[in-house]
Amino acid sequence: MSGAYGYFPGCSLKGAGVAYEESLLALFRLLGLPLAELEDWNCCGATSYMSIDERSAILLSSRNLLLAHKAGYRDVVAPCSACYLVLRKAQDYMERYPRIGKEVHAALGDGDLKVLNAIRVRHPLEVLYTDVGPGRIRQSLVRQWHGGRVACYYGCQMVRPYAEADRAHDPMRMDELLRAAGVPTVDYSLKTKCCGGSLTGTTHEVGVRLNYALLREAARKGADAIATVCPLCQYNLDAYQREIRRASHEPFDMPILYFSQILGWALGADTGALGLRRAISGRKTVQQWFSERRVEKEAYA
Amino acid sequence: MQRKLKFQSEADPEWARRVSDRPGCEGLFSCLQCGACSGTCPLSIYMDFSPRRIIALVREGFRADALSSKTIWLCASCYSCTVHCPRQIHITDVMYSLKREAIGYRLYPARFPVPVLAQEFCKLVRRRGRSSEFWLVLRMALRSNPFILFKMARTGWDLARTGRLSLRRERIKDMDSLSHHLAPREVA
Amino acid sequence: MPEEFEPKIVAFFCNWCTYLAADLAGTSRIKYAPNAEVVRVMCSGRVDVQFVLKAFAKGADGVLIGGCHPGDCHYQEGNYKALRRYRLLQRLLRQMGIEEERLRLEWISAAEGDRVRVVIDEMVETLRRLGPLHKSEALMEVA
Amino acid sequence: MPERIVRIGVYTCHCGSNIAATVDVKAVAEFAATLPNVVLSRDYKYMCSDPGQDLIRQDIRSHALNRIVVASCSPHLHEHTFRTALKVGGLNPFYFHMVNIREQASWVHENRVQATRKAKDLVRAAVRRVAFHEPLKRGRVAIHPDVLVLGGGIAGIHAALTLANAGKHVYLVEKEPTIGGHMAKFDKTFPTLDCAACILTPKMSAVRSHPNITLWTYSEVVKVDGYVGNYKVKVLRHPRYIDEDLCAGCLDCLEACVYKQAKVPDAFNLGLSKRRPIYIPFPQAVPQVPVIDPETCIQFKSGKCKTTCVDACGERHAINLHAEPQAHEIEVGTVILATGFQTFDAARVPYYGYGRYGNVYTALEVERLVNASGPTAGQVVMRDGRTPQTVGIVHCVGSRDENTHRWCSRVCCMYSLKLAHLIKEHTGAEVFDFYIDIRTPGKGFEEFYQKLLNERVHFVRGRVAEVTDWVLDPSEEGRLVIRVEDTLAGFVRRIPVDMVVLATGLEPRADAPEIRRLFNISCAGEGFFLERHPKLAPVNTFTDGVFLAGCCQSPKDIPDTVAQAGAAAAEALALIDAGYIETEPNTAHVEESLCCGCKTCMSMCPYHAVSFLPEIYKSRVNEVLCKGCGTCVAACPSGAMRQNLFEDDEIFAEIEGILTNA
Repeated sequence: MSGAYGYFPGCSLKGAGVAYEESLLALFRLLGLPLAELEDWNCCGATSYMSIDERSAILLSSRNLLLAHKAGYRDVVAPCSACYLVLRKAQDYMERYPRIGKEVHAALGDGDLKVLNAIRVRHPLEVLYTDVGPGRIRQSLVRQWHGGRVACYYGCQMVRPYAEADRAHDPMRMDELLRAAGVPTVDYSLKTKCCGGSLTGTTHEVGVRLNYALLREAARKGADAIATVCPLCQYNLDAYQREIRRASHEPFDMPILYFSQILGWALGADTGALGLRRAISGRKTVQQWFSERRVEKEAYA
Repeated sequence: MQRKLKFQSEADPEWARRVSDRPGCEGLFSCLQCGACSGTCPLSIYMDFSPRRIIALVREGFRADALSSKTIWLCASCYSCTVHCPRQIHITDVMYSLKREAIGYRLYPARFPVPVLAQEFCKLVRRRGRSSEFWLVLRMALRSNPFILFKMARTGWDLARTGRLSLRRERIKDMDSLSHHLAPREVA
Repeated sequence: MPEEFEPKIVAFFCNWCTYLAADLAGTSRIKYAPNAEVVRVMCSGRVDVQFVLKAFAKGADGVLIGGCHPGDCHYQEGNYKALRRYRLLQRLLRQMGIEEERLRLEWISAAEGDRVRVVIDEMVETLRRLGPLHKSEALMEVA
Repeated sequence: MPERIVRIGVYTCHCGSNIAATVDVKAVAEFAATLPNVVLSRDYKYMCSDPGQDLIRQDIRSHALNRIVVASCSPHLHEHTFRTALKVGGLNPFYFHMVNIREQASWVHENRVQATRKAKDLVRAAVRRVAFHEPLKRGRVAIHPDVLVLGGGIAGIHAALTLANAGKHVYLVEKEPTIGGHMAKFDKTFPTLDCAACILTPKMSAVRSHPNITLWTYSEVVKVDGYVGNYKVKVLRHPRYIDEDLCAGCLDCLEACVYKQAKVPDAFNLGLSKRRPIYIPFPQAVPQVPVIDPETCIQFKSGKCKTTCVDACGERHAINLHAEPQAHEIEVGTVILATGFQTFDAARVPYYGYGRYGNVYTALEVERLVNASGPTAGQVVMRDGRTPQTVGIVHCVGSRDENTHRWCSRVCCMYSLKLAHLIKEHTGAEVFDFYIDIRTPGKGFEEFYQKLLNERVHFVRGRVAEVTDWVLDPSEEGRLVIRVEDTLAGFVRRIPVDMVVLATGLEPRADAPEIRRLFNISCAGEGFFLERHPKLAPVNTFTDGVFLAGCCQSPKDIPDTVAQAGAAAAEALALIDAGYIETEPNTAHVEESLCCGCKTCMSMCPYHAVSFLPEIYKSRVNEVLCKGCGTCVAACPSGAMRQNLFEDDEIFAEIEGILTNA
C-alpha cells in the first residue's frame, strides 16, 4: 500500500472550485501529506445521476473506487462534499443491496466488492483532524492570524448518513482546527443547513434565498467571513452575494473562504498558491487578512 | 371552487408496495407522520407537498399526485430528513426513487429546470465521463428557461475574471468502456 | 418442477433463553421455516455429544443448539460447557466427513424472538445448499 | 422404565382458532391414535379450560391411562396446569409431556400442510418420550421469612411497608443517601395534582419508624448466593461519616461547615442549586442524617480542615471521619427488585440545544423549579434569571425514536401536560406542547387533557425538528426558536419561546446489567428486567423467589408502580406463608453402580451440589443444592450421572420420534 492518499478532485475542483484544489494541494504539501490525483477519474454522478438511473450512478462511483484500488491507494480523499457522500453511498449500497453489488461487479468486469468497499473514502477535513490534529496545527503555525471572526459552515452532505467526517448534528472539527490556527470562530447555528446546491441554477430564487439566510445569520453572529468545506457551498455563497446584496439591501461583502485557504496561510503557504485572488465577494477583506506582513502577538476579542 | 375528494379507486396500493420494495425505500410503512422531515427540510417551505405528505401519498398509493409534485424536484439531497427521521426512513432515497419514476414516465412538471438539469447532466457524463459546469448550465438553460442566462451573465463574468470559468470540455480517456457500462436502461 | 429438498433440523433449546425466544417469536407471529423441531433441555449444558450424533445418525440434516448469551446463563456457566462440547463436536464431525455448517451453536436471549427466525432460516438455506447428509460408517458406529 | 404396560392418552388442543387455523388438529389427533401405546386420542377446543382438564381427569379413570400428552401451547404457559390435572386425576404429575404446537407451529408457519406435519412429528416424539417417564416426587425447601427489597423509590417503599405490615421482616436497601427515589423530586402528581411530598413523605417516615423494616441507605448489594427461600445476600454500606444511631438530625453540622456558601452542585436538584460538602439531600430526607461527600470535603482532600462540623456535633460524637464501609451478610427467602429507571440524557440529541442554550431544560429539572421546596422555592425562573413568557414543551425526547430508544416511555405525555398546567399556574406563560401522539390511557387522564385544552395550552402535532437561536424575524431576537411542521395545520412553523422543556423518556439504569447478573434474571431487549409472563406472571421473574416492582420492569406511572409493588409483595407473602416451595424434581442423581469416581461431574457444577464420598469412591448429588441444569449429566463419561425428566433414553426417544420417516 502506497503512503500517499489517492486524490479524487471531482469536476467542480477543476472549474469554479479551483481555488479549493490549489489551497488543498498547497496545504497538504506543507504538512508532508502527498495527494496523488487518480488517473483518468470520472464524475461521481453527483446528486443528479441518482435521479435518472440508480445502477449507473453507483457504477460511476465504483469505477473511481476501482481506479483507486488498482493504483494501490487505501484512502481516497474527496474534497467535494457531494463526491464524498456519493462515493460512500455507492459503497453502502453495494454492501446493503447485493443485487446492485453484483450488477456493478459484472459491469466493471473486475473489482471485487470487498476490495471496493475496503477503500476508505475520506474528506480532507476529517483527514486533517484525525491524521494531523489540532495539536500539530498549533505547533506548526507560521503566520499569526490578524483577520476577523469566521463562521464555520459545514454544509449538509459532509456530515450526513454515510459520512464519518464529523458528527451529523453540531459538528465541531473545522472550528477546532481553525481555533488551533488562532482563528476566532463564532457559534453558527446554521452550520449544517443546506446551501441549496444546484438549486441556485435551477430554481434560482429559492436557491438564493437559502444563501441569504446563511449569510444573514453569520453576520448576525458577528462573523466577518464564512469558511466552507465544499466547492458548491463556496460558489453559492460567494458568486450570488452581489445579487443577494441588491435584493436584500443589506451590505453583505463577506469573504467565503475554504478552510484549506485559512489553514494553508496560517501554516505559511505561499499566499499566491492559495487561490485567494479567485474570491468574488469580500476581495478587499481577503487582501487585508492574507497580506504578507507578519504581525507580532495580537489579542482577539 | 376546487373540489377536494379522493376516491379509493384513484389509489394504487400495489404501487405503494412496489415502491417500499425499492432500495432505500424500506420502512416507508413505519412512518409516524411526525413531520420531523418537513420540519428540518430547508426547502419544505417551498414545496407543494411537505416530505411527510409525500410519504403519506406514496403509502396510500396516490401515484399521480406524488410523481407530479414539485416536492421531489425541490429536494436538494441534503439528507437532513434522513438523519432526523425517528424511524430511520431514508427519505432522500425515497425522493430519488420517485424522481426516477417521474422521469421514466415523463410525469414531471413541464419545463421545470431541475429534471432538465438532471437529464442534461447525465447526457454530458454519459458522453464525456465528466461534467463541465459552463456547458451544463448552458444546455440546461436552453432546454428549460433561457432567461436564466441573463440572470447568470453577471455571475458568469465574475467567474471568468477570477479564472473560475473553464470553457474546456472535460473528457476522460477510457470513455468507450464507461459509456458501454452506462448504456441507459429501464427505470424502476 | 423438481421437489425442493426439505432439510430436517433437530434443535436443542435451553429452557430459559432460547426456548423463550422461540415462544416470543410465536407470540409475535414471526414466520420462519418449519424445518426445525425443538427438543427442550433445561440448559444448553445438558446437550450431550451423543444427542447430536444420534440426531445425525437418525436422519437429521442439521443440528442447532441454542443457549443464553455468555454471562447470562440461568445456571451461571452451562453455556460455556456447551461451547466446549461444541468445539469438540466440530472436530469429531470433521473426522466423520460431516460438514461443520450442519452443526450450529447460537446464543439467543429471551428477548430475541426474531433471531430465532434469522438463525433457522439461514440454517435451512445452508442445508439446502449442502443437500442431504450422507452418513458415514463412522457415524453409524458411534451413535 | 416401570414394568406396568404403558397406556397413553393424547390431547390435541384447538386453542380456539389459534392452533386450528394453521394446524389440522383433527388430522393430528387421528395420527396420534395410530401411535404405539396410545389408547386414546382426543382433540378439544380449549384443553386448558376446566372442561378440558376434566376430560383428562375422567379419561385417566375410565380408560386407565397412565401417561398423558397434551399438544397445545408452550409448557411455560400451561405445563403446571396439566400436571395438576393429572395429580387430581390420581396420576403422578410427571407421567406427562407437553407438546408446543402453537408458539412453535401454528403461530410461526403459514403453510398448513407443513405446520400439520411438524405438529405430528412433535406429537410422535412426545408419545415416544412419555413412555419412558417415571413417577417423581417434588422436593420441598423451607422459605426464610425475611425479604430483601432493593431500591427505595415509591415501588420499594410500598412493597416494604406492605410486607412489614404483614409482620414480615424486610431489609430495604437503597443506593442513595435517602429513600424517596424520583417521586421525591416531583412537585405534583398527575392527573389529580395532589402534592407528591404529601403522599410520599408519610410513607417514607413510616418506613423509618417501622419495627419490621431494616433500612440501609447509601448501600449496595454486592453478592448473592443460594436459591429460592434461602438467599444469602452481601450488602455493602458506604460510610456517610455520620453515625445514624448517634445523629439526632439537628443539622447543626451543616451550618457549622467551613464552607459558608454552598459550592457543590446539588445532585438532588439536578445541579440547579448548590450544597455544602456535608449535606442532607432534601429537608424531608429519610433518614434525617447528613452525609459527607469525601470528593469535596476539605478534610478528606487535604486533611487541613478545622472540622467545625465535628465541634458542632459536640457531645453526640455522631461524626466519625474515619468510618469504613461495612459489609453485612443477610439471609432472605425472597427478593423484590425495585431499582427503578434513569431519565434519558437530553445531550444525546444536540439539535434540541440542551447544554448549549441555558434556557433549555429537562422535565425533571422543571419538576424541581415548580417545586415549592425546590431550588427556586417554586418560582419558575430560568438560568438567566428571567421568568418565561412563552414555554415550549417537546414530547418524545429519547422515546419512539430508532436513533435513541424505540419504546414509548408512557409517562411523558401526562407529565408534560402536568408541567404545562403548573407552568401556566406559576407564570401565566403561553405554553406550547409539541407532540407526535397524545397518549392519555389512564383513569382521569383524558379528562386532564381536556382540562388543559380548555386552559388554552397550544397543542401542536409535530415532532420538533430543532431548537435554535437562528433568527429569521425580528420578533425572534434573543429567544429560542422551535422549528416544527404543524402536521395538522399543514405548514412548517417557527415558534419563538423563552424556555424549552424537553420531555425526556425513561431508560434502564446504567447499573441494571449488574443487578440482572447478581440475581440471574433475564432482560428484555431494551434492558428492562424481563417478567416471567407479560400477562399471567407480570411481577415474577424466571428466578423463583425474585420479583419485580416499578420501572425496572418497564416505564410506568405512580399508580401502576404502586399496584405492581403491592402485587410483588403479595407474591412474596404467598411464598412465605406457605412456608415452603415445591422444587422441580428435574435434579441429577448418581447411579452408583456405574460411577467410576472420576469426579468430572464435580468440576461441572457451579453450585457445589456434587460431593465425593472417598470411602465408596463415588460421587453424590445434594438434591437441595442441585438446580437441575444437567450439565454434569452430559459430562459424565460412564453414564452414571442421570437427570430426572431429562434421562438420556427419554431424550433419545424424543429425537427418534422427531426423525422417524425423516
